[in-house]
Amino acid sequence: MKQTSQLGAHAHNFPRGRAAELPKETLLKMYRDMVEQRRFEEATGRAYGLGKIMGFCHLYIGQEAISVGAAAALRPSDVMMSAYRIHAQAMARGVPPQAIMDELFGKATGCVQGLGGSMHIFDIAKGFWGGWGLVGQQVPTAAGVAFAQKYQSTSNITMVFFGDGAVHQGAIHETFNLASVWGLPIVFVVENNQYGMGTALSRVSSLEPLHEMADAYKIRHYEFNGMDLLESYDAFADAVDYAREHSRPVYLEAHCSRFRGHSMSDPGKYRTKDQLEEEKAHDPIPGFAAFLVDCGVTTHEALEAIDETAKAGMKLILERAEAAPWPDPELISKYVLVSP
Amino acid sequence: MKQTSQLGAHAHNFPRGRAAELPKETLLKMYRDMVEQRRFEEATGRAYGLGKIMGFCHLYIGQEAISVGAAAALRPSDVMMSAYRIHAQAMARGVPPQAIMDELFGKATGCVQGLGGSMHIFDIAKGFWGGWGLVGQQVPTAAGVAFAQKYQSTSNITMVFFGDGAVHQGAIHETFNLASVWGLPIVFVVENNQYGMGTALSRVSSLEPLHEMADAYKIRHYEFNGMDLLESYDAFADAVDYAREHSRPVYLEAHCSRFRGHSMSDPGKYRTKDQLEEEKAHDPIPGFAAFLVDCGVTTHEALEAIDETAKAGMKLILERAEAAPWPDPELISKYVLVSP
Amino acid sequence: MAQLLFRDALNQAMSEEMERDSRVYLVGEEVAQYDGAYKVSQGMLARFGEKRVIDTPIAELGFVAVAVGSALGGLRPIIEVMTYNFAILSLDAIINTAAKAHQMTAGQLSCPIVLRGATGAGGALAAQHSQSLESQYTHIPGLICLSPSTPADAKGLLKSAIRDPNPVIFFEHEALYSAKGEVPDGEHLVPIGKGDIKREGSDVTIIAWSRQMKQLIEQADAWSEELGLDIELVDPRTLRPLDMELILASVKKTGRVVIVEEGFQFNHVGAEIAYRIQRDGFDLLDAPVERVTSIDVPMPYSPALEKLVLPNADRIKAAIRAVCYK
Amino acid sequence: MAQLLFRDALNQAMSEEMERDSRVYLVGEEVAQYDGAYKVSQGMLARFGEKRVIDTPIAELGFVAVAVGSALGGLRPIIEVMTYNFAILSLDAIINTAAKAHQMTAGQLSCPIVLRGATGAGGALAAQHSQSLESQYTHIPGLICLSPSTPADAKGLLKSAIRDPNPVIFFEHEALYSAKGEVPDGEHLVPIGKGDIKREGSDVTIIAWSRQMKQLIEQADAWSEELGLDIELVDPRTLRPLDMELILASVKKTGRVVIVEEGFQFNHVGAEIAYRIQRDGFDLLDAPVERVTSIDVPMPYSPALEKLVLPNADRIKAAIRAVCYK
Ligand SMILES: Cc1ncc(C[n+]2csc(CCOP(=O)(O)OP(=O)(O)O)c2C)c(N)n1
Ligand SMILES: Cc1ncc(C[n+]2csc(CCOP(=O)(O)OP(=O)(O)O)c2C)c(N)n1
Ligand SMILES: [Mg+2]
Ligand SMILES: [Mg+2]
Repeated sequence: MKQTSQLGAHAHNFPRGRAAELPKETLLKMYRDMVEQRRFEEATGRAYGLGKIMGFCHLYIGQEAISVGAAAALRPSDVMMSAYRIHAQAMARGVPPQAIMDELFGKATGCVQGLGGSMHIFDIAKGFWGGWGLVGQQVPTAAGVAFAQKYQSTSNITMVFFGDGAVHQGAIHETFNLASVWGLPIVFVVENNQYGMGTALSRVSSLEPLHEMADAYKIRHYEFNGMDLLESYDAFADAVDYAREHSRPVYLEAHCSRFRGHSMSDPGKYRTKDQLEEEKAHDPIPGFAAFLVDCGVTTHEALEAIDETAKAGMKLILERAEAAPWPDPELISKYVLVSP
Repeated sequence: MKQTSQLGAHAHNFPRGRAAELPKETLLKMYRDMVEQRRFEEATGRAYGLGKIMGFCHLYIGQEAISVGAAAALRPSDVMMSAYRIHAQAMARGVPPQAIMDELFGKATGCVQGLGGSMHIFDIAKGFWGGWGLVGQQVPTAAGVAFAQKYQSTSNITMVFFGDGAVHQGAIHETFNLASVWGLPIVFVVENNQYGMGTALSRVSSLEPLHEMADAYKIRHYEFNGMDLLESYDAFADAVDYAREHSRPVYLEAHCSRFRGHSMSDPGKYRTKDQLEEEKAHDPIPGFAAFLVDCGVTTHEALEAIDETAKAGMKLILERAEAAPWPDPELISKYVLVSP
Repeated sequence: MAQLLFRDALNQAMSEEMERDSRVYLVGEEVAQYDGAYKVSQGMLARFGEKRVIDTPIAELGFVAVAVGSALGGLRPIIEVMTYNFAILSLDAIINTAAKAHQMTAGQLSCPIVLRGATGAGGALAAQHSQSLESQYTHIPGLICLSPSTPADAKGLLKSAIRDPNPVIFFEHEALYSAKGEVPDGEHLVPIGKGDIKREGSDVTIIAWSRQMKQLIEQADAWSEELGLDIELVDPRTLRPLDMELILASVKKTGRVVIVEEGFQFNHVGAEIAYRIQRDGFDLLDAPVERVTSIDVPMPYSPALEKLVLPNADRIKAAIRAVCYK
Repeated sequence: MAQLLFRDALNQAMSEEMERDSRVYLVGEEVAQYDGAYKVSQGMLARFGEKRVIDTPIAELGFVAVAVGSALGGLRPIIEVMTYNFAILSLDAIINTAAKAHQMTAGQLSCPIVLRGATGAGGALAAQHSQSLESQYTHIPGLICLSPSTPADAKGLLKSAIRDPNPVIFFEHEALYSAKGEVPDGEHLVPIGKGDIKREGSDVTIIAWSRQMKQLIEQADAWSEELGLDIELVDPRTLRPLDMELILASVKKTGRVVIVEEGFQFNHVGAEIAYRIQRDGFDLLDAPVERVTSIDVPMPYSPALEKLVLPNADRIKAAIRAVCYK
C-alpha cells in the first residue's frame, strides 16, 4: 500500500506555479470553498446520525483540495461528472448548498426534487452532471458528453472523477481506448484515496502507479498531491488547457486520503488509529491556511472568521432543509418518460 | 495499420532456438498437422458452399503455425481455450477431424453431438475447451480454469486465444488484473491478424503494439512472428514453461494473417488483392517446407506425399460426415440441466 | 408504393432522419466502412461522412455507454448492436443510465437514443447467437421497445423512434433483413404504442410480432381454411408500452387467444400480455390464453433440432385448436 | 431450534458446506477482510483462510466470469455480488457461459456455481440501488433461481444450492438480512423446486416471496380478521423451476389469487405465474389473478415517495378485496 507519508513526494511532469498567478481574492475564495465543504459534510454527518438523511451517504472530508482545485480550472460551460461521493464536488461547481442539503433530506426543494438523494446530485445548469451509483458507470457516460461537445464544435471539455476502486472496471479501459482513438476533450481524474470501501488498493490491483496505465492508450497522464490545493490547481489547469487545446484525453491521478469511513455505515476498522492520524496530518485546509498567512495574503483571524461564518451557515441550512416540504406524490411518475 | 512486410521483423525478448532441439519426427508431425489443418479448412469451405454446413463458419487458413506451435508446447493435461475460429486449433490439440467435421454437419457423431457447430467445438478429454462465441468471453473463463488448476495444486496451465478485435473488451482488462494479482498460470495469446471482421485494428485501437498493455499489469509479454512455425514454437515453449514454473500469466502477441474472409459470408473487400498476395507470401506451410528440405530433414517428394494423404483423408471425412446420423430429438432437452 | 427489403427500409428511415436532423448519427461495429454486418447501413458512410457514421472497436459496454452519454449531451445517436446477444454486455448503460437519467435528474437531462440491431434465431447459429432477449428491456421503466414485422412498420417505427425524446430499443429479427414488402412512398411514420391488425378474423386472436408475425401472415389464409377458423392476427409492434386497447378489442370479438413468440418462455413478453388479458378481459375469454414459444433450452446448432425448438406450424395449430376446443 | 438472523443463517449454510467440501470457496467484493458488505461472511476469512475466502477488485464481469470458469474447472464457487444491481455487469458470464456450458458441451462440462447477493429496495437507496431484477435470470434456461423469505429457508436452500451441480442464482432481500427466525438445528436442507404454504387459509391465495412474504406473514392474521377472509400464503421459494403443483392446489381450494412482488411489473416473475395459473387452472378461478408490484418507475430516493412506490398494505388489501369481489 502507498504510504501516506509519500503523499507529499510525487514525481511531476506538469508545469508548476500557475497557482501563484491567481489573484488574492481567488485564493481566499478557494479557502472559503474548502472550509464550507468541510462544514457541510460535518453537518451532513450529524443529520445522518439523527436519521434526517437516509440511504447511502459518503462524505468527502479530506479531499477538498481536489474538488476546489478542479473547479477553479474549469469554465462554467464545461461539464463535471462524478460518482456518489459528491456533495462537496457539487458545491465546488456552484450548486447551492441548500439545494444539496434539501436533496439529502429528500425534500421537494432539493436539486433533483427529492428523487436522487446523496448519491445522485445533479445541477446541469451549473455544469454538475452527477451523481452516478455504479462504480465506473460515469466514465464512459462522461466520454459521451465529451463526444457531444466535440461533435457540436463547442470548445467545452468534460472532467470526470472516479475512485481507485473503479480503475479495474472494464468499462474504464474501453473508454480510455475510445477517448484516445476519437480524440475526446476529457480529463479523467482518479481520486486515489487508497481504499475502495474496506479494500486497500494494493490488495486487489496490479496497477501501480495507477496513472501509468494510460501509456498503453497513448494518453497524457501524471500524478499530483491531492492534499495540496496549489499543486492540485496546477495539475488541473494544465490538464484542462491540454484537453481543450488538443481535443485529447488526459489522465490525472490525485493522491489523497478520506478521513472518514467509506460511507456513514462503515466503522473503518481496516485503518489503524495511527495510520488515520498520519493521514490527517496532511489535511489540506490547515496546510493552505498556513500558506495564506505565511504569504501575507490574510491573517489567522480572518480565516477563523471564514470558518465561523461557514458553521453558522450550515446551521441555517439544516433548519431550512428540515422545514422544507416533502415532494408531491405526482413526482413519482412525472419524469419516467419525457412528456411529448 | 501494421504492414504485412513487417511480419518477419519483430523484436523478441524470449529465448530462441528451442525448436532446434525438436526431434525430426516431431518436426515432420508438425508439418503434417499444418497441412491437415489447411486441407480440413479447404474441405470445410467447400462443404459450406454446398450448404452442408450452416450458420457462421470461420476458417483458420494462414494461421496454422500458431495452433501447431502452441499445441507442441502444451502437455496433454493442460487446457487450451479459444473463440470461434477453432477447427484447426482443436485438431492441433488432438480432437479427431472426423468428430469436428461431423459437428460442422450438425450430426449426432460430432464432438458435441450436433449441439455446437463450427463455433462451439469442445473435447474436454483432449484438453480442448472450446469454442466461445462472444468476443472476449473465453478470456476470463479461461482464467477461471487456471484458478481451478492452481487451487487444486495441479501443475497444469491454461492457454487462451483471442483476436486483435477482442483486445478492447473490458473483460480482458479485468482478467489481466485478476490474473496478475492472483498469480494464475495462464498464457494469454492474441492472434493479431490485423482485422476484426472488416475493421483494421489501427482504425479502432490506440494499443500499439498490443502486447505492451501487459506492462500496466506487471505481466510478462512479448511478440513473435506467427507465420513462422519455429519462432512460434519457441515463443510458446518459453511462455508455457514460465507460466507453469512461476504460476504467473504471460501475454503473447502473434503477428499473423488470415488468408480468407472473416467468415464464409465475408467477401473481404477491405483488403486489396495486392495486399492479400503480399500476406500470402508469408504462408507458414511452404516456408516450413523449405526449411525442412534445406536442413535435410526430408525431401520435397515426402512432403508432397503428406499433402496427398491429407487431401485423400479429407475426402473420406466429408463422405462420412454426410452419411452420419442426425441427432435424436431427445437431445434438445438432455443437457439443459445436469441430471441429478 | 415501393417494394423494399426490410434492411433497406431501415436504411431509408435512418438516412431520412439524418438528413432532417444533424444531431442524429449512427455508431456501431462495422456500420461504416463495412456497410454494416447485415448491410443495413449500406452507403451511409459515403453519404454522411465519417463524422456521422462511425465504426467502433468491439467494446459493447464502452461504445454504447459513450453514445448514451452523447445523448445526454444533446445528440441523437442511433446505436447499432450487431446482435442483442452481444448487447447483454451493454445492459448497465441502458438500464442504469439511459432508462433512469431523465427521472434521476428530475427532467434536467433526457436520453434520446435508439438502440437497434439483430435479434432472434438467424438459422443454425447455436446457443449464443439465437436468443430473443426482449424481456431484458421491456422489463425496465423508462424504455420504449419496438419490434416490427414488415418493412413498412420497420421504416415508420424507426423514424418515430429516432424522433422520440426517450430511449428506444428497436428489435430487428435477423431472419427478416431480406424480407420484402410494400412501403408507402413519401414521409411514412408509424406511431409508437399503436398495434396493428394484420389480418381481420372472427374466431381466434393470434398475437405475435417480428418474424413470427411474418410467418403467420403467410400462413393465416391457409390455416383459416384448413382449421375452419377465421384467424385474426394482432401485431402489437410496440412491446412497451403495449396497445392493450387493440388487443382487448380483438379478444372481445374472438374470446380466444394464442400468443406466438420466439424467445425463451419464462417471463417473456407473452406472459405479460397474457396476464393483462386475463385480468382485464377475464369475462371475454372462452378459453385460457395459450402461448407458443421456443422450447425452453439453449438453441442447439443442428438444423435438425433447431426447427423443432422454434415455434412451428404443428405447435401453433395445436394451440389454436386447443383454445377453440377443436 | 435456534433463533437466527437471516445473515447468520446464510453464514452457517456456507460454512457448513465449506467444511463438507473443499472445492467450495467464497469470492466477491469485501467478503474476506471486511466480513462482507452486509456481514454475511462474518468470520469466514478467519475460519477458512485466504485461499477459500477471497476479496476481489470491483470488476463484476471479470471476477464473476473467472469464478464461472473455475466451476468449469472443477471447483464450486459461491460468488457474492454486493447487489444484483451491479450484477447486470456480470450477465454475459451468467447467461452466455454458466447457463449454457453444460448444453454447449453436450454434458462434458458443468457449472456448479452459486451466485448470491442482495436484491430489492433496502431503504431510500434510490433508482440504481433498489431494483429487483430476478426476471433477468428466471428467463434463462439452464439456471435455477431461489429467493427465500425466512432464515430457515435461507439456510436450507443455500445448502441445497451449494450442493447442486447446476448454476444457481440466489436472491437475498437487502431488508431481510437482519430479520430473525427459527432455524432447525443440525443438518437442514430445503429442496430446490418445492414451495411452501406459509399460512393455511381457505378464501384467497396470496403468492409472494422474499421480503414481501415476510411482511405478509406478519400481517396475515390481522388482515384475515379485518377482511373476514381466510388468507392462504404460498411461498414458491424457488422461482425457477416453479412448484406449480403446490400453487394450483391452493388455487383449487380458494379460486382466488393475488400475487405480490416487489420488482418492476412488466414481465416479471408474477406474470409468468399468473399465465400458468390461468392456463392450467382456468376452471378453478373465480376471479382474474391480480398482482401487486412496485409502481413501474425508477425508485425515487425520498422516503416520502418510496413507501408509495413499494407494494403496501392499502394496495394489497384492495387487490384481495378485488379478487374476492368484496
Ligand atoms: C458496479 C458497482 N460495484 C460495486 C458497488 C459498491 N460500491 C460502492 S462504492 C464502492 C467502493 C468504490 O471505491 P472507490 O472507487 O475507490 O471510491 P471512493 O469510495 O474511495 O471514493 C463499492 C465497491 C457499486 N456501487 N457499483
Ligand atoms: C461480444 C461480441 N461482439 C461482437 C461479435 C461479432 N463478431 C464476431 S467475430 C468479430 C470480430 C473479431 O475479430 P478478432 O477478435 O480479431 O478475431 P478474428 O476473427 O480475427 O479471429 C465480431 C465483431 C461477437 N461475436 N461478440
Ligand atoms: Mg477510493
Ligand atoms: Mg483479428
